[in-house]
Amino acid sequence: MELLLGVLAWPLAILGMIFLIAGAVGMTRLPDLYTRLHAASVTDTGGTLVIGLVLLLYAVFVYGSAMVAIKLLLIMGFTLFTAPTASHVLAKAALLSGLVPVDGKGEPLLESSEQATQLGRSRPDASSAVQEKR
Amino acid sequence: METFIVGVLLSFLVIIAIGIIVLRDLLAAVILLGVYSLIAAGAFVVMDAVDVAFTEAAVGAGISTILYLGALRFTTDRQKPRGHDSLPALLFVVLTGALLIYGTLDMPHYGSATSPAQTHEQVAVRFLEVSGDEVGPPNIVTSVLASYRGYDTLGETVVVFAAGIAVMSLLGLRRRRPQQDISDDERAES
Amino acid sequence: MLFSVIAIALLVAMLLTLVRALAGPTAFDRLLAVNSFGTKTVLLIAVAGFLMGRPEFLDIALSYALINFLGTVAVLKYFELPDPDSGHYAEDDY
Amino acid sequence: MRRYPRQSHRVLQVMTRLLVPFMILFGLYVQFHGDYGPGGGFQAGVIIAAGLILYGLVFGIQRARSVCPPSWARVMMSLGVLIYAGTGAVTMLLGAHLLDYDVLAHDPLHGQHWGIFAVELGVGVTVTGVMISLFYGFSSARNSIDRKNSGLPSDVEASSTVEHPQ
Repeated sequence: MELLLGVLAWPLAILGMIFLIAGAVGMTRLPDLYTRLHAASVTDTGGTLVIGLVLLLYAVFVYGSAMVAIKLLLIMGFTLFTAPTASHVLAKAALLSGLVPVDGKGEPLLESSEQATQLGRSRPDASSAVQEKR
Repeated sequence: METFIVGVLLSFLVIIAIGIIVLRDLLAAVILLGVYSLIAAGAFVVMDAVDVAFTEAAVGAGISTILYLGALRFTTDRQKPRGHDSLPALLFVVLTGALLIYGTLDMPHYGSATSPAQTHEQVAVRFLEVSGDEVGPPNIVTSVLASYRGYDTLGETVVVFAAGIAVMSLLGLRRRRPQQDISDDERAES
Repeated sequence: MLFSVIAIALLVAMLLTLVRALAGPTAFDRLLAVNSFGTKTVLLIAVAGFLMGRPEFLDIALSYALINFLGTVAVLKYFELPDPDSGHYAEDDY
Repeated sequence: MRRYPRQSHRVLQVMTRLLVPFMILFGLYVQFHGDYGPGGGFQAGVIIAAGLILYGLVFGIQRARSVCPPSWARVMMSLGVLIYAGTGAVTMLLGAHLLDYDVLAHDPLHGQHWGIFAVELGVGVTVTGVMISLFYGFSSARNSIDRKNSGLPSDVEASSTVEHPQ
């Protein structure tokens, strides 16, 4: 039982840690907000889910407590919903406030911040009126 | 292991605090205060102060950010540039800080079994041993707060109430009538 | 052992996130860092509960998972023009 | 970076609709489970208020006001203190000291249970009321500085505000 738990839990935990650290490194190293967002959002949610799964294994098989398991599931569920929403809202707000995405060399991908604002608008007609610079 | 985690979290706190002091952008400072309370709550949990951590989690992450932002809306999010850094002021601050740190040397170590809180007339031991039979709740913090020290908590509730009244009287209590329905997008594009 | 390793990995990730929170050129970068930091704190609190053999602490992690979102939304609302009296959205507005 | 006129966030609205009931439910759990786990009236009040504040931030203050009118919040502020102090008064009327809950039921342990329940409820109601009132107060107070600093062209500013009749 112990062995089985270890065999299941360790790979999951290592996967989760890789997610978390990769996301954090990406957040420090990448050039602009949108790429950082891209690095951080998926890995955060994924890392939380995977490590939550490890904790869930322990909650079920070691502590045998249904309450702990339910709370862990709730935490995982809320993270699964709120973290992507927060990323979406963050990106949309950044576009609306006119933050222009840049590429690896630091060159802007849009002509002006007004274009970014237009892209951030939720109305389809407003966003289709803008095409990218290249 | 717990000591290590607490140490790392506390050093994060110091880094954040220095960052808050250095940054001129008050909005950034408010955002960093959110991180501060996150770290503080983490440290409280690892130190076993669960109820304190809960309060920090509930108040620090959500409500205090909103109140700070509300305050920023009344003023501005840029800090005024400082005139000049005066040397006597710096000396004074360093001296006060050194005195405070000197004062902490007398304090009992973290988790010490011989600290006055543990040994004074065996109060802590008494609560731990008798509160289950006297008051009931398994969470002794609740029985201390609500029963043994009910006067205190009554006072605290009144303080919260008074603070709410004070802020509302500062912000103005006027009622407002409902607005006509105009879609926000229409208004922005008109 | 397992929980200690996860906790250390979380602390390293938190440190890197903290760098972004302090350095981030725009407020959005800081906000992203705070949001991500919140997720990691939720995990750290949960892991710490297991590490100390008292997983009942998950209440706090749960409240953080719920409230962390609120702070992000509040800061983002700060960037909108103040329009306090007209908080009206049409139902079919997207 | 500049501020922008309000946009509606569909994703945020759907998520908020999902999340707010859970926040309030969790607040109630913290309120009534404080005897057994961490938490109590204060934390519960803050969490419930946070749920309503999230609703107000996403759907607009006007809607939050129709869910919980400011007058209710004001009543809640004082109601909580009244519940707390009233518990003390009841214990005094029953012949014990102020806030000595032993006399509230047939045996002391039950009395303590009821007393703690009432007192925590009082704290929770007050804190919820205060937090909601603070949010309403901060969000509805108008100010001119903000518009000056917003950095938008003046026509957008003018169109994004509605002159409201006093």
